[in-house]
Order: sequence, then C-alpha cells, then structure tokens
Amino acid sequence: MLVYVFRRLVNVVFMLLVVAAVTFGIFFMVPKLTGSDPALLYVGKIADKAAVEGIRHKMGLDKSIIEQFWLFLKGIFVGRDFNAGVDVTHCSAPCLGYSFKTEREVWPLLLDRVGVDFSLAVGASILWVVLGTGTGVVSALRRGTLLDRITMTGALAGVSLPMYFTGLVALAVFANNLGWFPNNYTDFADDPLLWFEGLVLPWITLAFLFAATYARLSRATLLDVLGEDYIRTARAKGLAEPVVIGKHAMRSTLTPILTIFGMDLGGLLGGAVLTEKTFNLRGLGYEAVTSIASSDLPVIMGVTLFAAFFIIMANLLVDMLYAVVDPRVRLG
Amino acid sequence: MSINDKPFLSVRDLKVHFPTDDGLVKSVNGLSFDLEKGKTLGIVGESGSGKSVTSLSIMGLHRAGGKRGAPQISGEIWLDGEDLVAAGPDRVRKLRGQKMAMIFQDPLTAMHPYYTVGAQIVEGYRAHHPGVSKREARKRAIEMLDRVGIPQPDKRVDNYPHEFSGGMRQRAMIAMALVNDPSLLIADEPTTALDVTVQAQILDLIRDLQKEFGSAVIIITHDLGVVAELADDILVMYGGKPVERGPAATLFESPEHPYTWGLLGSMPRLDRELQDRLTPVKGTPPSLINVPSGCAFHPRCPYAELTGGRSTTEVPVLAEAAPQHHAACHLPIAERHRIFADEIAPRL
Amino acid sequence: MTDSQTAAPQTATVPAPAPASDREPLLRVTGLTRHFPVTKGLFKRQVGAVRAVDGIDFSVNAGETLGVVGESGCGKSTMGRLVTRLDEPTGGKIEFEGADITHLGVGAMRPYRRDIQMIFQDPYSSLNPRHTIGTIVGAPFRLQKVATEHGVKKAVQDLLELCGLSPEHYNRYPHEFSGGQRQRIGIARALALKPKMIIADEPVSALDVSIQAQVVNLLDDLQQELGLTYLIIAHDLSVVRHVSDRVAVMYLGKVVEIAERDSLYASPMHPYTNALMSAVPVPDPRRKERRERILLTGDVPSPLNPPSGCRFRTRCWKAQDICASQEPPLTAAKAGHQVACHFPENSATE
Amino acid sequence: MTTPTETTGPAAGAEPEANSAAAVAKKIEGRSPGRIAWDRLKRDKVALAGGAVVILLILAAIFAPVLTALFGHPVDQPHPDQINPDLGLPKGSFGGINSDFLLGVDPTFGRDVFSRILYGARISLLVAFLAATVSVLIGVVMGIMAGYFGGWVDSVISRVMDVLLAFPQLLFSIALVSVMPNSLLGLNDTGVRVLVLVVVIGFFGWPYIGRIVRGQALSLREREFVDAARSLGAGKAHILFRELLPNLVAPILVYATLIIPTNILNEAALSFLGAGVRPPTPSWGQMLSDAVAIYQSDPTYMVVPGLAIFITVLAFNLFGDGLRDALDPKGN
Amino acid sequence: GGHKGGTTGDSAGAKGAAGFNAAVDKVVNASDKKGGTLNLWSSTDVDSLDPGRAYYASVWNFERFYARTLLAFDGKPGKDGLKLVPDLASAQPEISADGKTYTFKLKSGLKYEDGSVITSKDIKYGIERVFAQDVISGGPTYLINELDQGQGYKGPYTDTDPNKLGLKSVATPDDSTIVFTLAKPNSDFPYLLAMGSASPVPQKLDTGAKYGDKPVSSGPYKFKSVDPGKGYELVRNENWDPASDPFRKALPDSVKLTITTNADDMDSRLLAGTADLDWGQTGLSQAAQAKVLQDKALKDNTDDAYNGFIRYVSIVPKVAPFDNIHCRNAVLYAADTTALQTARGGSVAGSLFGSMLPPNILGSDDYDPYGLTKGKPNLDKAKDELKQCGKPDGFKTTVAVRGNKAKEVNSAVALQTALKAINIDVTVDQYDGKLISSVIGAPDVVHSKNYGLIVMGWGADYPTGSGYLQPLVDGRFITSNGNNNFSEINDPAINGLFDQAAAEKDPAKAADLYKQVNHKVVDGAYYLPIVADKALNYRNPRLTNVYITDAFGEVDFQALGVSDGK
Ligand SMILES: Nc1ncnc2c1ncn2[C@@H]1O[C@H](COP(=O)(O)OP(=O)(O)OP(=O)(O)O)[C@@H](O)[C@H]1O
Ligand SMILES: Nc1ncnc2c1ncn2[C@@H]1O[C@H](COP(=O)(O)OP(=O)(O)OP(=O)(O)O)[C@@H](O)[C@H]1O
Ligand SMILES: [Mg+2]
Ligand SMILES: [Mg+2]
Repeated sequence: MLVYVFRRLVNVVFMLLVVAAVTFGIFFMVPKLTGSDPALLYVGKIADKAAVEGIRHKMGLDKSIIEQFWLFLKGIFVGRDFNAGVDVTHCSAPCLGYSFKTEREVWPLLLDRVGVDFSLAVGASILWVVLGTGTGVVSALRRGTLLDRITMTGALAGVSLPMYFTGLVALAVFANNLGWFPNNYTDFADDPLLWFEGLVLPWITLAFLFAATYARLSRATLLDVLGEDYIRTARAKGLAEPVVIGKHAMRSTLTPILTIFGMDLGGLLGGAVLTEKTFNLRGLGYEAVTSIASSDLPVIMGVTLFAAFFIIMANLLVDMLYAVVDPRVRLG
Repeated sequence: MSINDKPFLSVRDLKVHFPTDDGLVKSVNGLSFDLEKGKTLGIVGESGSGKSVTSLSIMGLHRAGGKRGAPQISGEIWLDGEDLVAAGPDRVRKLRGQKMAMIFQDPLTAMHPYYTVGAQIVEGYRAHHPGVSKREARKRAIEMLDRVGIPQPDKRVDNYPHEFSGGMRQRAMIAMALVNDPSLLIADEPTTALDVTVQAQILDLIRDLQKEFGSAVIIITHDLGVVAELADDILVMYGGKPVERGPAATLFESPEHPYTWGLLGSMPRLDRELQDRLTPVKGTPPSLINVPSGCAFHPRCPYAELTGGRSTTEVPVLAEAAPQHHAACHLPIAERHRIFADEIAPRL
Repeated sequence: MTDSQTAAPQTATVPAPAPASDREPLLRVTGLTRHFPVTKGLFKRQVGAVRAVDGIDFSVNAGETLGVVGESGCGKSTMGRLVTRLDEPTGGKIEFEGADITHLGVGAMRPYRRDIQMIFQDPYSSLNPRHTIGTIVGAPFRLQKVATEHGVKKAVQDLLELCGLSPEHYNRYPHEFSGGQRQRIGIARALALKPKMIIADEPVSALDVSIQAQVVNLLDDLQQELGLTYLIIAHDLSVVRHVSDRVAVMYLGKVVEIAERDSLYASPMHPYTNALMSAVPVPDPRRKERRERILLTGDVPSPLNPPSGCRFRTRCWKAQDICASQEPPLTAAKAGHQVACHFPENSATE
Repeated sequence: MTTPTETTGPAAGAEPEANSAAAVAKKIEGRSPGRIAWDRLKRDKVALAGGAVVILLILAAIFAPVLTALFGHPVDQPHPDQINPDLGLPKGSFGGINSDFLLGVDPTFGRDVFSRILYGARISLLVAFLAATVSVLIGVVMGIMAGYFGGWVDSVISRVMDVLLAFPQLLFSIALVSVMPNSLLGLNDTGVRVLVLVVVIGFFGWPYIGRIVRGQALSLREREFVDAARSLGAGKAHILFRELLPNLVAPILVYATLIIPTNILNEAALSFLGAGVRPPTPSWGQMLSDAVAIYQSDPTYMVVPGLAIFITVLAFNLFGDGLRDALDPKGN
Repeated sequence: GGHKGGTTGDSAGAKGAAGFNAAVDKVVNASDKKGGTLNLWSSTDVDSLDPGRAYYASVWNFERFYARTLLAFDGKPGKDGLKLVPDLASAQPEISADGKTYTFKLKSGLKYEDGSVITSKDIKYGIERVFAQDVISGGPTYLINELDQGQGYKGPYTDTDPNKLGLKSVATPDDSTIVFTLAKPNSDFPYLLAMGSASPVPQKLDTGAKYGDKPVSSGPYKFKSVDPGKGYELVRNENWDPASDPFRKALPDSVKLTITTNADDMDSRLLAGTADLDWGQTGLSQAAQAKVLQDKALKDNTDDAYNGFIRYVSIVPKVAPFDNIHCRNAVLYAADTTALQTARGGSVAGSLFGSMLPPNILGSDDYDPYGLTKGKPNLDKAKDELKQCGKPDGFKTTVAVRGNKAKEVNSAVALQTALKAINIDVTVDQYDGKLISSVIGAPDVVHSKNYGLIVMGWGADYPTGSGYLQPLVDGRFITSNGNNNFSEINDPAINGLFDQAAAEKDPAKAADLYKQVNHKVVDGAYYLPIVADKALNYRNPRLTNVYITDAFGEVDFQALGVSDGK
C-alpha cells in the first residue's frame, strides 16, 4: 500500500510536470508565435525599449524557454527572486510565479481564492450526491413507474440545461424578484449566515446539474447491479429486500459513482468558471478568467496547475478509496 | 415417493411465462413432480429447456408480479404443506435460505465480491436466527466451512471470494446454502464451471452432506453423468415441459422418450465400447416463443411419422410407461420398446 | 489479479527423447515453452513468470488425430496458440512439414496459414457479429488472395453445404444462427483453404450435448473426406477418446503422458491420467456404488510457482522423495506409450 | 464482457436467446444488427421525437437565410425604431416581441432575435458536429490502438489521456482561444474562431471516447474472431479496421450523438465566457452573455437563447439515449 | 488613454439641493460635518495605489486622500476644479523669463504619516522613480519626456549617485526648494506636477514595485488595510496638518473602498443606500439605469455628466483609399451617428459631438462641418464624395476594434451597417484589447493589417488642449509602438500651433490656438467623433459636499462627507 501510494505520488508529480510544461509551453510560446510580446503587456502605454528590456529581464523572459521553465520549477520548491537592478521582488516558496500585473505572488492569491471554490464545491457536492443518487436509486427501484419516468425526464432536462442559464433564472427569480437570497458572496469568516445564504443559489444550481448526471448514472448502475448473480444469492439467503438493496446492491452501485465524484469534485475545487461567473463569485475560475482577459500569464499558469493538482489528487484519492471499498483491487 | 403422505415438495402444473418484446416466452409450461425428504431429483435437459426457471420459481426468486421482466407464474408449489405460489413474498422470503436453499453455477459471480466469505455466511445465518450473536454466527460459519472441507476454516473465513480457488468457492457456496440446515437444497449446475477432478469432489460432498442432513435435493444439470451419480429420480425436460420422469436406474436402463434416447446417443461414453459414430439429435432446440405445435420435439424426432400425424397436432401427456416411470410420447409403449431395443440400445 | 508469490528457482528440465517414428511427422514440437512474464512496479520489473507451457514435445502425423486433455489452466490453449503461431513461444521449436516455423513473422507465416487452420471454442465470440456469413467464410480467400474458380461466393456456398449449412445463409449474420450452426460456420471457414492440419481448441465444449454429437460427427466426416490431420484440445475425456487416434495428457504446462488412444484408455500409466479418468461421471446409476474412485485432493498448483520435481507430486498418492527432487522425463514405457512418471501404473516394469 | 450490439445473453443462457433470435430471424429475412437496432429505435417514440427535432434544427440552420427572409429580418440589420433610445432596451414588453419580430429584438441594436437565433444555430451545430468529428476521429484511432496493441502503446496513450483529463479544460480553452490571431490559413475572424473552438472542444473531448473505445477494443481483442483473422494471416490494419472497427460502430455512434449536445453546451459556455465567435456573428452563448447585464430589465432576451440551447441539447440527448438503448438492449 | 474630465455647466461653486445633474456644477448638500465612514464601491479593482504607477482617473482622484503634490486641482465644482492651487508648494512657482525654469518653495512643517518631514528631495525622488519604467511601470510618462533631456536616466534603483538623486534637470538646493529646468518652455508643465506621479516618496520607505501595497501618506488619510481585489481602508493621518492644506476638508473618519465583482450587487447597494458612490464613476448598469430613469425620486440622486472622453473612429490616411480625403469625407457623411450613439448606450451614455476637443477643455466649441450632431447620415453627399474619390461603387476596408469592449464592438458593428448603405464593405477585426500599444499603437501593424478605421476613445491626462489633442494629432508624437496618433497626422501647421501654445502663457490665447488645431483636424476628416462620453452615476443622498470636478470628470472624492455620521 505504502509503495503504491509512493508510486502514485511519483505519478502525480510526473503528470503535474507534464501539465506545467504544456501550459508553460503554450502560454509562453504562443505570444511569440503570434508576434506579440508579453513584456509589452507590463510596460506603460508608450513602451520605452530599455524599459521593455528591463521588464523582460526581470521576468526572465530573456532566457530560453527551458531555462525559464527550470526557474519556474525551482521556484516552486525554493522560492525565487525577480531582479531588476536594485529592485528585487522576492517570491517565497512555493512560488507558483509572480504576477507583475497585480504585483502579487500567485500562491497566496490562489490560496485566497480557493476558499470560495471550496465552499462552493463541498456544499454543492453534498447536495448533489444525496439528491442525485437518492433519486437515481428510487427510480431504479421503481423502474418503469410514473415516478421513474418523471424523475428521469427531469434528470435529462437537468443535463440539457446550461447551468449559467439555470443560474441566471434562479438569480432573477429568487434573488432579484423574491429577494430570498442575496446575490453576492460573503466569506465564512466574516458572517457564516450570509456565507450560507449567498451560496444557497449557487449550490442548488450546481447541484441540479450534477444531480441530474448522478441520478442517471446511479439508476443505470443500480439496475446493472440488481441483475448480478450475487444479488440473487443474497435474496436466496432469505435476506430482507431492504438489506439486499441497502447493503449488497448499494455498495456496488456507489463504487463507480465514487470515481466520477472524485473527478467532479477535483474539477470544481480547481475553479468553477461558469458558476463563478454566473454568480459573481471570486474563486479560482473567476481569477483565471480575469487573468486571461488581462494576459496575466503567471496567474493563468498558477490556476491551471493548481486546478490540475486538484483533479489529479482527487483521482489518486478515489483510487485509494476504491481499493478500500473493493477488496479485489490490489494496490502494489 | 410415498403415496400416503403428502410429499415434501410437490410441484403441480407449474407454468412460468415471460412477456417480452418478441412475444411470450413459455419457459416452463406445465411441470409437475414430487420430491421426498432424503431423496435427490435430477433435472436434465438442453440449454433453455427451463431448468433454471423452474428452480428460481421454487425459490421465489423471480421478479415480483407487475414489474418489468416479471414472469406470469401459475400452478402450485407445495413445500412441506405450504403453497409457495399462493404465499406472500414475505413468507417465501422467510422460507428461503432456511427451509430451502440454492447453489448456483458460477460461485464467483454468485458471491458478493466486496464481502468476506465468512461475512456472507454469517449474514445468511443471522437473517434466520435473529437472536444469535455475531461471535456465535462466526463460529457457525467456520464450522460450516470446515464441514464442506475447506482447510484452515478459521483463517479462510476472512478471505474474500476472489481469494478462493474455483472448487473452494463452490464449497463455500454450499456452506452458505446449508448454514440453516435447509430441508430442500437446489443445486443449479453446481459443477459445470469446474474441472472433472474438482467436480468429483463436489459431487461427493453433496452426496455426503445429503446423507448427513437428510434433506431433499434437486440437482439440475445437462450432464447425464452427473445425475447418474447423484439422483434417485430423474426428470428430463424439453422446451419447458417434462418429457420423461422416472427412477434413475430405469430411466438409464430403458429410457422411454426419443429425446432421452437422443441425449444418450449423442454422448460418447467412457464406460462403453467405442462407438463408430455418435447418434446426435438432429436440428436445433425449439423456440420457446413459437413452440412447435403438438409434441414440441416432433420436428427433431426421427419417429414422428410413426404417430400418424398426432405428434404435430396433439400435445402428449406424461403417461406412466412403467411403474413410476412416465413419458410424454405419442408412440405406443410397445413400439417404443421395440425401437429402443432394436435401434437405440445397440448403438449406446 | 496477480499472484504475489514469487517464482521458485527453476529446476532443469530433462527433455524427453523424440518419439520414434519412421516417417516425418506433419507437425513436430520440441521443448516448446511459453512463460508469461509477471511484472511489477513502475519499471515493469519482471518478478516471475506463469509457466503456461513448460517444455513439451510431441508430434502429429499426417492423417491422424492427436487429442490433448488436461484440467483447466494446464496450458492446453496456450499450446494450441503457440502451434498456430498466434502467440510467440519463449523457447523450443515448432516444425511443420520439416520447416521451422517457430519464430516466423506475420508475413513469413502467411503461406503456412493455408495449411494450418483453427477451429475455436466459443461459437459466439469466434464469428465477428458485424460480418455476414459470406464475409466470414470468404475471408480466407481474400486474406490469402486465393483465386477461386467460380468466384468467392460460389466457393463459400460450396463450403457451407459441405458443413451441412444451407447456401442461402450467405447473407445472414451470425446472431441468426444457433450455437451448433455457428460452429459449423467456423469449421467452414477453417476448411476454406484446404488446410492440411486443423487445430481445434475445445470445439464442442460450449455446445449442448445433443449438438455436440453433430459437430463431432462432422469433424469425423471431414477428416475422412479431406484427409485432414487434427490436433484437438478438449477437457472432456470421453469426447477425446471418441475423436482421437493418440492422446496427450497435460498437467501444469507439461505433457505427462502421451499414447495411442486404446492403450491410454485401457491402461493409463500416469497416476494423474488415472485420477482424471476415474473422476469422469458415468451415466450409469448402477455403477456408482461399485466404482472405486480416485479422489484427488486439492487444486492444481499455481503455474507461477510449480512444485519441484514431478509437478503432480503434491496431489499424488504414490509420491516419494525422488518425485520432489527429480523431474521424471517423458519416456516410452511401451510401444506407442510415453509417460513421465517415476512410478507409472499398469507398467510391465513395476 | 459484452458488446452492446450482440444479442446473446450471458454464457450459460446464451443458447436459448440466440435460438429465439434465430426464430425471429426466420420470419424477417436476414436482419442485420443495424436493422435490428433500427427496428428497436422505431418503437421508441420519445427518441424519435428527439430525432425529429434534431433534424428540424439542422434544416433550420441550413436554411437560415431562407427562413429569415420569410419570417424575419436580415440578421445584422439594426432596427433603432424598436429600441428605447434612453435605455437601449427594446420597446414594448417581452423583449419587443410582436408580429414583425417573432422573438423580439436584441437590446442596443434592435436586431431580429429570431434571425439571430437561427444563425446562432448554425454556429452551434457546426462547431458541435465538427468537434464531435475531431473527438471521434482522434478518440477512435487512439483508443483502438491503445486497446489492441496494449503494452507501451497503451501506456503512452493512456497517460496522454490522463493528462488531458487532468487539464482544467474550460480555463485552458478560454486561454487558448484568447491568444488566437484574427486570421489564419485564409480564414476570417469567425472562421478562425470556429476552427479554434472545434479544435479545442474536439481535442479535449477525445479522451472520453478514447477510453470507451480502448475498453471495447481491449475486450474485443480477446474475442476469438480476432484470433481467427490472425490465423488466416490477417495483418494489423485488417484486424483493426475490418474486424474491430465494425464492432465499435455502435458505441461510437452512440457516443457521437451524446457528445454533440455536450459540445453544444461547451460552445455556448465558451461563447458565454467571451471566447466564442465574435459579434456581429451571433451565437447563443454570446446572446446569453449579453443578456447577463440586462436580464432584470429584458428577461426575454435571456430566456430565448437559453431555451434554444435547452431544446437543442435535450433533443440530442433524447435521441442519443434512445439510440443507445436501441443498440444496447442491456443498457437499460 | 488618459483619465477623464469635463462638464457642460457654467455656473461656479453655487450650492444646491439634490436633483438630477445637481452635482454637475453645484455642491450638493454642502456641509462641514465630520465623522462617519465613506463607503466607496467599485466593480473594477485599482490598477495601482502607487501614485507613480496608476493611470485610472479614479485612482488619481482617490490619491488626493493620501498623496499631495506641489500643485493640485482646486476642490471646486465644474470648471473651477480645473484650477491648480499650491498644495505642498507654498505658492505658485517662480517661472524664469525664458519659461524654462520653475522654482518651488515648500510649505514648512509638512509631514508623512510616520511623522517624518517631507522634503524637496522626496519630491525629486518620487519623480525619479517614474524613470525606472521597468519597475514603476504603468503610470504617465510625461515627466520623463520633459525632464530626461537626453540624460538617459534609468531611475533611482540603478542610480550611481550616492543619494540616488542623479536626475540632472531637477535640483534641490535645500530641503524646501526644488528647481525644474526644462529644455524648452511648456506652459502645461504645472499640470504634470499635479499628477500623483510627482508626489513625494520617502526613499527609505520605498519598496519599489510593491510600493502600492503600502503607499506612505502625505495627505489627510493613510492606509489601514490594503487587500487587493477585495478592498482598501483609509483612516485619518494624524500627522496631516489641515492648516497646510489649501482645499481638503477631510470630513469622514475613514474611507472604505470595497471591490466587488458584482456590478449588479453594487448598483442595488447604491440604490438601497448601503453604498455611497461608484468609485469607478462609469455609470449604472443598464438594468439599474432603466430603473432609475423611470423613477423621479431616484433620478434626482443622479448626475449624467461629461467625463471628458470623446469616443471616435480614427480614419487612417496611410491606408488606401483613405489617402484620398473624399473617401474619408464619404465615411463621415455616411455615418449614422444616432445608431453609433445607441450602440454606446444611448443619449444617457453620451451626446452627439461634431469635433475633437471635449467640452470641458478650454477652446472647445460646437464646430460641426459634417453635421454629425444632426444624427442622420447624409447619403447623397456621401455618394458624391465617393464619386470624387474615384470609388463610386464603394470599396472594402477593415475596422479595428478592441474585442473586450462591448460598446466599441457595438459601435464598429453599427458603423459597418451604416457604411453598407454606400457600398463600403467593412470587416470588423477585433483585436486583443490588452495589446493596444502593439496593434493599433504600432503604425506598421496598422498598415500591414489594412486598418482603415480604428475605433477608440480618449480623455485628457491633463485638462488643456495639448493634454487632450497633442498625443492624437501632433506628428511628433507618432511612435513605433504605444502610438495614439492613429491617423498619423503630421501637419507642420498643426505641430507649429502646439509649439506656439506651449510658449503662450495666457491660457485664453492658448485656447484659441487649440481651437484652430481642432478645426484643422476636423476639416482634414481624420476623425469621426461618435459621442462626448457621459456616465449616469448615482450618489447616496446621505453624502455631503457632492460635486463633479472637471479635473477628473468625476465626483471629487476628497470633498465628500456623510450626513448621518455613520
Ligand atoms: N427474465 C426472463 N425473461 C425472458 N425470458 C427468460 C427470462 N429468464 C429465462 N428466460 C427464458 O426462459 C428459457 C428457459 O431458461 P432457463 O434459464 O430455465 O434454461 P436452462 O434450462 O436453465 O438453460 P441452461 O442450461 O442454459 O442454464 C430460456 O429461453 C430463457 O431465454
Ligand atoms: N496472456 C497470458 N498472460 C498471462 N498468463 C496467461 C496468459 N494466457 C494464459 N495464461 C496462463 O497460462 C496458464 C495456461 O492457460 P491456458 O489458457 O493455456 O489453459 P487451458 O489449459 O487452455 O485452460 P482451460 O481449460 O481453462 O481453457 C493459465 O494459468 C493462464 O492463467
Ligand atoms: Mg440454467
Ligand atoms: Mg483453454
């Protein structure tokens, strides 16, 4: 097990390296290919040649891409200095880069933003798992009934609705017209109640989308599982139906759901761009979109890596949980 | 079979029909038999002849009526004086695992991969012995594993099914089935997935356990050799119907139905002289949606013409051909005996 | 699932002398091995090997049928795949008509494929469900670019008829046929190129008893008609007896006994063969009480870590010290009967 | 292991089903597997309705110029007379819907929303279909190679898929779209955008189908018909494309129909985030994005494109679900 | 480019009650009541709090809370706010006869927030920082142009001078005297010294690029917290001496600037009274605007003032066929200015305007030879011009527009539609808005991409004719990147008029010269003005001393107070 975890962690590092390299390559090469100069983005309106050179030097853009990448990687572990003559900008480890646009280190910025996504993702995921698998299971058990058909139609509608549309409608109705919820986010630390109220709509909107997928998936999985021989065996033992479903069928049903849950949660922690934009939440996704709009490469880079990290870690976690749930999976 | 008492298990005119998109699948279409405690009934027949459906009907394991994929079941299944078809699902569930138990063909898929063998046995035990503590139930599980010949049962009890070999899995399945001392044990192709050497072990085990518990056993298989090893009585099914039924010895000695002849003739046998050629049953098994009219076997029966057309129009009934030996065939008994003696027996 | 056990050090295997035969056999296999590596870790370090086939020798003469029996996992299928060159041997040699085909590539092997054909076990998975019967049976012609006199269609229809199918089935799909019919389609395909040799891996074990006999008879007829040579792999001893001229018994990747059919069934010499035969249930209820049966205990050991010396010794009631230390070579105990046992039964020398 | 196309049951019960199938086949001469699926699909009214809507939508998109000429106004023509000059909002309630403007006009310009929705459909469907093609092409080739060859080929391809799945796609797409030049390879701005959308959406979509195809190929290669072909001297190309591919058609088809609605949502999301085609070329996501600013005063302008997306995606999903059920009777 | 400024009104300093446009030229709710917290809200973050790096008008306005300069715009409504008054300086500068030397004396007792004394060296140091464009980037660079004078000074961080005061054109004979020596006279020079980039920075507290995280205050307020992206809080600076300050009232006890991402939320807070003022002063969102305009009571709390920007389309003569003035004329005549105005948000967002000098700048007039303010295209004339241009069947051209500015894209699309009427086929090319200086700001790129038309807007960095027009029309301001003279006008007559004006000490005379420049530019058909920009802003009724100063085209933040003391 330990060996496995170690190996997987090596794997995680490798994947992150690849993601970093690709992101780095694209964002630092594309401007070159399209003929625009990233250094130009950081100088004032009229670009003095020497100033551009200075910026280029300070940001390390005058070095080869390999060297830049190396400096970037090194920065993550030991921190990094950006020098321009006497003026030294220090970025302490883990240095995911430094935004010259906002004069901030990327890492604290990300840590700052991730709280929103964390609040969003955790709340929504609890909701959707409970709602989604709940309705899926009930649908599967009541297969073919009116209830089944209604919930499954609802679920199909759920996966077909763009979430920003649902979100806007929810905002229009519940926040603006009825005024039940505020349409802004408050930090938990500032006011837990407002935090909760502000997140209710995003949670529901996000959960609705995911719940629909989970309902469909859990219904299909449960139906498959119910056809398994071992369920028949459980019945043959004379177990009561609730035990058969609740214990034998559910355990197998939840395992595949665990997998996509990991992916989804990981994805959300790394930024829920659409939700954040719709509900004006300042999370990683929003940060990324704004930094894209302002070509703030270090921040884009940081968010991408951060998000990839979440996805990969979530996958690792899921795999390990899987091994706990399913004794046939041997790690090692 | 005793005549005075009501038999322990008695199936009367069982019909199990599945409505499907393509039509009504008449998987079992009028099956009757009796079985006493301590006796073994072998059910043989080709794939799709309705053997498994019959056993699942007895166990009440088909989907409840009204649901999709649920069969229409009619007839009576009397177990120890109780009609299982008429009884409520709750009652049947109580009997299941306690009074009647079942062993399935593929023990790997029939056991839950996520629970230990022990846990699965314990669960079955405690379901019917609510007062029993976990510790006691575990002891019972170890005892059962020991009984079915699993070495080091106190260690193996905590293994998962995938950690067992095929033979051990089937033994564990048997332990699971017998944990509540059921009076009826149904084994649906318990050895088909196993090697001959292991099959021999399992068959021995079943036989020994039956002697020990004195329960009634139904063994379902398509291997005539297996039934010959175990069964007291044999029931041959074809297209959802019984075509021949009788004590094992007589059935093998003087089979009455041309289908049974066909089965015997198509098997190469180690215990006989080497035949030059096998005598297969021609054609393919019947569709259960469009069962051939009259005798379902007539399209494949080499002697169908000898019935003067009755076989295509008239459904033959199971009639006594010899004491306790019944067959459903339009051929006159004498004719059958003649054909068997002249044409079939020499080739076997 | 991997087995966590590591392989024990290999003991040297003593190759059995090639069977004495005056004419050159159609197929000769010597010292054939196939080890599947078991790897572990990031760098795919090999930690052991499944010795599926571990040094076997036999030959098949033109026109005869060699049956191969053995318990599940003893390497029968692997052996079949090696001989048909669907798998790459780890060692040993396969000669077909005197030519070494052991390591031929796809292209070099192609011409030989006309002469060596296969019949598969599962009539469901051996026919591509998306192809019509015409395509399936016609594939050999197209793949081997063999010209047919009256076109591929006619040739295919002739083949279908030969195998007891209706030529009208040309445009049908496999799912429209029963298992027995499908097996016939598979046979028709194998016969298309008029092969010299046919290797059949469990050709009837997936079929119903009543259908089994049809196929067995068909194979018989075709052999007679076309002068085919068969290598038939099966686990059903009775079927093997019925179809074979000679029979090889395999255990854990080794041939433990190989003999003329009658000699083998009448007086098996290897304890394993004996046990195998006695375990076969016999459809005769009266014999069940009389028969003394040899009940083997336990399961077949893992091919990942086979027992030292004689592989059967762990389940053998006759095993002695020598069996653990020394591997018995496959030797001719009497004419046309080779056995690999230190203490063979029914043997004159005992 | 089963392919969804096969009509056989589990191994033990396989024989009877084939027989009944054979019996049915005797009545209906030589039904191909595709034919059987079609017969099944014909019975699924909901899926057919979805299919009909899909076809209508495609026709509407193709004949958008004709339809706007008949029932609307030229797509870019402003109608200042329909706009309240102080507010920049449509005159009249419900977004200015009247007999002349069936779906109202857009704010600021007073362009005909009906025409813009139709032209938006062109972009949506074009991007969705082309991207699906890209995903399917790459996914099938990669998946089939990974599945069939196994070994290091599989390792490399699987790892690439892992990395791709670990990328925060949406972020990455926006970033990538935003650095693209306005003209490329002789395409105009809209052309470039469409191309980039197709490449980005298609490229991030392929690992999903790649995984499915890989899994299928992995199990298919264990089928004996592959060995049969090899034993006849078939080369790799023959096995991959003649033996395996036809068996993959069903899952590919199903996946393609189900990836199209996902692509539509993705395109709309990217447009919503400002990374889609640029005005004046209309697209649904862009209209929704415009609507965000004014949804309180002109809700109609939000609802119309929202519903357009919803209906289209729903129709595709319904059809895709039906197709899957038809091709894989065990799927449900 | 540029910040903002401007209004229509002509009355000065009058006090008034609330009402629509009441704060445009009057002080609304004049009061001296101290205390409370001023709650400013913004939907965009500050670009930088470092006075050397900021370019947003709102930051320049905001800097008046914490950064004093030698001279500063007076705290008065409307045009009166354009006047420079001595702030750190004890009096207006002494200007040498040749107009090249400016000598300032500092007031005594000036202190930073930490109690240390503000010296003339600090002012010099602050100015020097701007020269380090690789560190202190983003702010206005006029001072470099004026003061470098060929020295090639690279800022204090690489300065070899022991005191880091190596800029030769600025002398600090003692701690309270500072002398600027220009290469040639420039009557606008005082305006450059009124920019935050000329505010004092204590060298020992300078943190270089990160100075914006904690600017050292010389004004009435100092930073209590700086939380980029979230908010900023100012509290009273006890070391500020009100007696030394010519106009700052410093009424509230603290000033909070809250950054929200949610413009709707901000607007609803404004209307609900929980926010005081939109710090960005960019106008209410469309939804809130609709609500406010339909409700008299709400409307009375709004002002729709000019913000000093003109939105226009540059026509580039270097790109054929615009080398022919008739083709340029055709565009001007064919333009549907009402549609263009609507595209920018209607009359609330700007008035139709005929020339290129915004109303808040001296010299502006109603010159409109093309009849643009009529709001209708003159197609006959346009076609006629086309014929004279030799393109009676029209032609093709490309309009460049920032892709991230919806209003500009809308304008381009409206122009495209309008020009279709005379068969001018316009392609809208949206470029990345971040890359202004290297796309439309690079003449080579403009030529190679055939940008015949460029949509832009401009507001003056300082409120004079040259502050507004010179970057746009003076041929000597054409640069290879960061260019703003998109039309590449290089008319010696125009250039000469600017020089004349720079030497002119009388503002009125200078204004007349700028008027001539403006007319010349309009006549040359280099620009199609779309609107003179306006923004409808809401003010919380509890605010006191509300007025819009033409210096920024915004409410003067530093003057504000709250009436309820909260
Ligand atoms: N749920 C069901 N729905 C429809 N048809 C069914 C169902 N279950 C069984 N059948 C059909 O009933 C028939 C009898 O099936 P059964 O499983 O009893 O055969 P069997 O004799 O056990 O065969 P095998 O030897 O293959 O196990 C088959 O044709 C099968 O297809
Ligand atoms: N590709 C493979 N990789 C690893 N091990 C393999 C592979 N193929 C077969 N084996 C192992 O080799 C051994 C022999 O397998 P093989 O399929 O030849 O047995 P068999 O005698 O045909 O058995 P059965 O009767 O079950 O078909 C088994 O232990 C099997 O697990
Ligand atoms: Mg069965
Ligand atoms: Mg095999």
